[in-house]
Amino acid sequence: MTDLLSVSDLRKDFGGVRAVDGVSFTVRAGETLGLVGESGCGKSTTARLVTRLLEPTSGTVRFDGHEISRYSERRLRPLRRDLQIVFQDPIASLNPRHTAGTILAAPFKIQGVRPPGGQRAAVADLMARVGLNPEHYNRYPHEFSGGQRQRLGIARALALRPKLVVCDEPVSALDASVQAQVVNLLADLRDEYGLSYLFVAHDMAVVRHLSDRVAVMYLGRIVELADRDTLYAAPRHPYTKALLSAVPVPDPALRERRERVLLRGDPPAPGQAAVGCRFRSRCPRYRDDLDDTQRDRCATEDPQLSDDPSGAVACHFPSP
Amino acid sequence: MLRYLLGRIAGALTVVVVVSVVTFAIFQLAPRLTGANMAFYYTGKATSEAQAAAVAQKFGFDKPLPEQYWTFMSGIVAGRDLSDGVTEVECPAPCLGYSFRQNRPVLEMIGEAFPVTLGLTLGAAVLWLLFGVAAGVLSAVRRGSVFDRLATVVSLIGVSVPEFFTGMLLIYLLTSGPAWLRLYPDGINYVPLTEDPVGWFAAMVPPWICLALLFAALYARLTRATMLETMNEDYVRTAWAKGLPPRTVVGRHGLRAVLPPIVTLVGLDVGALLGGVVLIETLFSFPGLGRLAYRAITSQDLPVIMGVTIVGALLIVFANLVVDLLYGVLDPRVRNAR
Amino acid sequence: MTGTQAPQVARSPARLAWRRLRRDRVAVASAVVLAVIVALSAAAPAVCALLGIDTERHIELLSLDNVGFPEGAFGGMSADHPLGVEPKTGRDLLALLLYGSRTSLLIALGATALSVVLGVAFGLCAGYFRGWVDSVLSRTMDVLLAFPVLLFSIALLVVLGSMGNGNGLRTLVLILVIGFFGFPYVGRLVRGQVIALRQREFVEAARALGASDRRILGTEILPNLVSPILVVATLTIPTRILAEAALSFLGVGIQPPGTSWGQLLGSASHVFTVTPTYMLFPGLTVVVTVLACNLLGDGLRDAFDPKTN
Amino acid sequence: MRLLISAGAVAATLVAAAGCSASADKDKSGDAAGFDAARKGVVNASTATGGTLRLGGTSDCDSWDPAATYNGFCWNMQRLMTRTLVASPGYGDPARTMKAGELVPDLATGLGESNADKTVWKYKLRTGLKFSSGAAITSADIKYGFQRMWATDVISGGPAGYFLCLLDTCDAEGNPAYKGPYKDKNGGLRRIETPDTQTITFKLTSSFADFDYLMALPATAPVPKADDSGGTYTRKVTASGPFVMSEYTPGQSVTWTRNPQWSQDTDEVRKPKVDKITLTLLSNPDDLDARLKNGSLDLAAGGGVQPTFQSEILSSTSLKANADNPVSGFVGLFAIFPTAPSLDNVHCRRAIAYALDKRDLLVQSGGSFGGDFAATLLPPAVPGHDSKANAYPSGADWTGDLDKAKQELSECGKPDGFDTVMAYTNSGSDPQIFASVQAALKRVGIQVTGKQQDESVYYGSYIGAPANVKQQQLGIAAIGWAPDYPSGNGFLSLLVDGARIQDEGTTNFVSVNDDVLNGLIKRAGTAPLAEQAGIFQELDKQTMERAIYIPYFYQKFLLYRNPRVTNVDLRADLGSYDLVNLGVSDGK
Repeated sequence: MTDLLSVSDLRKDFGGVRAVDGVSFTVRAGETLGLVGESGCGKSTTARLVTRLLEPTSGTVRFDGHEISRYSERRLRPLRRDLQIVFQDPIASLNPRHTAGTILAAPFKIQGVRPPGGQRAAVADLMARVGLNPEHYNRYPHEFSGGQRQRLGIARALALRPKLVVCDEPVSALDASVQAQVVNLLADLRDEYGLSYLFVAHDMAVVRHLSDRVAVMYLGRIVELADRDTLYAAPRHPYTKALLSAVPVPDPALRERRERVLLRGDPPAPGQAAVGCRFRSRCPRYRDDLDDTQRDRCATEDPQLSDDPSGAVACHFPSP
Repeated sequence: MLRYLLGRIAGALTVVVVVSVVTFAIFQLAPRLTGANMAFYYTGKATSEAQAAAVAQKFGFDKPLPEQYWTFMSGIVAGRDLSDGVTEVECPAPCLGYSFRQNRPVLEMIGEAFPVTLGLTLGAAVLWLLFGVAAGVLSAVRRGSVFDRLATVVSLIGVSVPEFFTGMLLIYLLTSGPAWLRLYPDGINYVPLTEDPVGWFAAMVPPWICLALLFAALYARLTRATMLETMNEDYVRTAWAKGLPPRTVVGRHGLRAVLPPIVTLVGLDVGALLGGVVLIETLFSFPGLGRLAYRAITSQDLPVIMGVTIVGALLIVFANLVVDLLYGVLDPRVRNAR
Repeated sequence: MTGTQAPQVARSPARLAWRRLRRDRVAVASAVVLAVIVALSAAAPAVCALLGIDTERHIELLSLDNVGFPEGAFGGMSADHPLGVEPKTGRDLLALLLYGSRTSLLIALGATALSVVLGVAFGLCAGYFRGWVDSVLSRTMDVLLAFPVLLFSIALLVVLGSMGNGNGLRTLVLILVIGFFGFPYVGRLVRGQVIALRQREFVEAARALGASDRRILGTEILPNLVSPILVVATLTIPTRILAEAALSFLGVGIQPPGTSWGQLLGSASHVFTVTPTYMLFPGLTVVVTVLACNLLGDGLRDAFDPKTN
Repeated sequence: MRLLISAGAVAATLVAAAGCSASADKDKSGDAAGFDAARKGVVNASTATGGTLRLGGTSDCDSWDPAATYNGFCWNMQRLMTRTLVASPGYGDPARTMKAGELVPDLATGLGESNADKTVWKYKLRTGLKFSSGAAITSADIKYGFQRMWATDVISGGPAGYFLCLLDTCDAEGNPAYKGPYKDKNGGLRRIETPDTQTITFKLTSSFADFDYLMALPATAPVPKADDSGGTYTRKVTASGPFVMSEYTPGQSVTWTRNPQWSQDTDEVRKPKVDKITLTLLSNPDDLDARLKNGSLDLAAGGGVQPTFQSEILSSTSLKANADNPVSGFVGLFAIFPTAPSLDNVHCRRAIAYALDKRDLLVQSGGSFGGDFAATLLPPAVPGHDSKANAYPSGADWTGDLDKAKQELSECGKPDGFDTVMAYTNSGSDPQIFASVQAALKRVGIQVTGKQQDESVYYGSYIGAPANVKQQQLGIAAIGWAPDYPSGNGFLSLLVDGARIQDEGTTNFVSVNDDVLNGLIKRAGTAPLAEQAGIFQELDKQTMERAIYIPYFYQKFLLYRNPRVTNVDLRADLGSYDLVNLGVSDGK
């Protein structure tokens, strides 16, 4: 498998606060990479950096053979056909003054694409594809339900048959009942069109459903990156463990057995120069399991993501 | 904080300089465009050719405009000697020019007119703040009540009536109207505060009412809207839910949110009014800055026009600056953001 | 969110606003009043002909002994001249009001259009591009807001007005001066709206599709500005009406024999203690028009943005 | 041409009527002498002395230097402190009758003695005359006062134009050789001789029968060389009259107190009563009216009341009894330029004369109390005025004779009318006058467009420059014209004298150079005063026949006097009260 997207040492500062701090990962063709973390960890920023909606402070983004992190908007334009994004908020991401038809026709207009059979047919086809009634062509976003709106957002992203779709928390604003439908739609579409996803979410369960591999972010860094099954079965970073322990488990028996990992303490204040492991203030292992020498290492040395093909982790003392 | 302060002051000075340059340029270029006699504009006399030449020489009309501007501005600091071609006069620093029509330094005229405008503006501001904010708060608290509806209607009418129309109606009713309303049978005549405080107050009341009606209406609308917005905020709902007495909720949360926009607006409005309450002063013939400027403009007394326009801009900018600084002191976010 | 059965006809936001507006009785009444005023002034010649009045001088109705004030009570009110006649010229006040409305409304609308065009252009650019473009444009607007505008307008009008004759030029100058000094208010508002809009995700979505700045401004942002612009324009018209009235009142705007509401009020300011009706009717016309505009503007705002009240 | 007193009755500046109440009918105490009483005789004659006369004005004098003022109200004020060789009479005598253009000796013992061709004029001074400085007034002081007028670089604005070439040889461009006492090193103006301290002789460059009138202009007042401060003399004038300026705050107030050096024995013109006179300057004419009404001021120093107060006075018998309505001397007239298209034909000019609506024009100028209908150029106060003449009758109600106008139009070959341009200033009621002309001429198909011009350049370089008049194709110009002294020479000749056509600043606005008119002017130059009236009457008639100037009204002032003021009399030449003789009844 080739690397469709390759991100290396990506950084983004917002007025002295480093939102993304040296993130590296790859998305292979046909693969879905999940990116999880608490809100504010920099995962949405990463999604926008990758799609060049934000300018990276440093680092490279290589997409489909192009190093796009310094591309001008003009050079980027043809590549955008292959690189699309689905936003979190289906209300905010749809122009309230445009009808569904206008919204879905925009990709063709902007990219100057003449779909066979005409725009209107293409739009109707798209609507049908994502499970919308093509007769609702003239409706405005506010006349659709939340789930329908997100389907519109997805349809727009898929209009030009991109290679990679960045999904920025596509279901977190939806009702739980609708979430599953949209996730299933995304899965179906991936299979049908052979898409790759960079799937950003804070919900471990949703990520698990879709992803081939999963990257866990904490405070602008990836702290663990592994195959889905590996990660969910045996999380190595204490933070990953904590996240997983918060996932509701439907089986009460299982819930009984599982240990609850509670995060205590506060993350370091933003902008504060970080020395050592930035997770240690909340790390249960640091608090409970380590001796003073070990703690000393955590306090002085910044753990780097290990280069392990089966699962990389940025922790001095990961779980086995 | 110091950087913020210096930045704001520098910005304000820039504005004043820009305003003075534009004013100067317009009044220098205008007589040339209309082909009018420059010496006449400066001295207001039907000058002979020799006299006009003497004036032109004294004022340096032949010199490039930037140099003339510099002479004018440095005169503010150093004072200058001027002449209408007949009489040499000394215009001591700070010299804003000399009106040969009135035979007085412009600054002296402004100094005399300013207290009138100050009295008008401040008195009216007290009235409109008192009534405007009170009506707005009451309206918001008793939203939908008879009072609210009445206040809304009255304030809408208030912002829709030009102050000079209110003024004419008032003057008519108070001086020539029905006998029981004819409180000023001898007319509404301005008296300096130092001469006759009671007479001063009596004369000030009608123009105060005119100005206050307009602005109170504006402020009531603003206060009501801001209050309602704030009352819908979560923290205020929480405060209600906690069962705090209404007075505390309104006072602590509502008024606190209303104050910043009101402070801003008062600063801007008072600044603008100090720069010249032209309509009201002209209508009531109160010898304030606005009427001074208006009369200077219609009689084309150039030095006075320039002086008052620049002082007017200075007052507006100064008021803006005070508001900005108040904000800087009250709200640390502001100074960090800049 | 779900559940409601969507009707077949598409309900665009504008259509929804229109529907809300139609239910607002005050706004509808104001719109009707404004429509009547606009129609009357547009059809002033026809209306005058119908009523049998004109703007000719009727010196015979004036007292030669009393400074040219109209003979008879209430400014010379009679069946022939329902609102009386103008002192010194004997022109029919109603006819003057009708013709004056044309000038006043023309100036108000022209100045508003100029303010809106300039304000939208400045606001769009400042809000969208930010950076030095924003600094330059915003500073320009700040400086304009710090101008003693009324004084400055008076001075400009005295200067420009003396360059030529006739109210045609004066009307144009009034539109330019009033419109120009009014644009920073619109500009600031638009800038704020644009700053808010450009952070919305649908703008990012358009950028992600590779849309140009021009397309984003024109197709994505501008349609969302239509309602605030419409509201601000409606609420700007009255201030422009008042500005024209103020300047003409001071005698630097429209001058006789031309007529406008402000000019009539200005003429009346010499004589209103003798003929109060000459001041009253133009004044009331201004108040009614401005009030109707304000009420309609409020109604429009509520209709477009039902959250605020 | 004398400048119109600023903010007078015809001036329609924006006024606020704050100070006025239309219905305040409360009776003022004091005996009201009745409306227009001062035109018929002296009002409140009294010999009581003492007290302060409180005058009000709306603007400061252009100058208090007698040589530098050209303003009617300032000329009237000069009478308080300066004297001239001769003067227009102040009667102070209830039995007097007014005669137009009468002069009496003042500093001199009699009117001027002249030779046959009116080129040499001789005056003898009274004895015992003194300046406020205590120095005696001699013929040298009078000569020095004259000489100052030639220093036009230092002293300007006065009526020097009458004297510069009359008493000195001028070059082709009209510049005199003498440069005034400040620059001259050769012993002064040779044409004025002072053989002894009491005698002064003027040797003119040309005949001038009206010379006595010139000697009554305040500009000829004596100035002691020792006290002359050049351009700043306006701040401290050495008095020869009964009052001396004791305090002066420019633009705000002036106070005069009695001049102890002045003696009643040497003065037959002035009979001062009060100890002190104050002049308070208020920038708003309505403020002035309000103070007149409430009695805190006694009189306005110049000009009539504003329209609002005027209306109030006329509707209240008690106020009206304290008002007078004299003729101001100003004539409102139109110049009709024969240089304009169509107007080169006299019939087209006459069509305008017939079509004007003089009733409307009078309404614009303040109504029947603001003026009288005018049918001749010479106003009533000037000898030669013919009250019966009316070359272009405007019908019984003065609204114009449209039939006659149309008839003249057909004779002109323009039966449907023509287009023309009218010039007017931006001050006073000029814009209303324009509107009136436009509306009136439209009735016969004459379409008038307006050209407004700033007053500062209007008379000098706009309508006063024939080339400009031609270039702008001006057809009509509004003019306000007043005689400097009550003779056709100081008024009508200026308008039509072919010798006065200049490139700029001409007063012969229509550039008429007609042998008949020039001949009449020449005859008047040497004719005795008694014959002049007839000559000017003929000049008036001839000018009217040519329809180059059309008068429409003689301005009148509505003046209000405080009932406490005594010895109220009017000066026929200025249309103002003779301030110097006024007293106050309560002695305050």
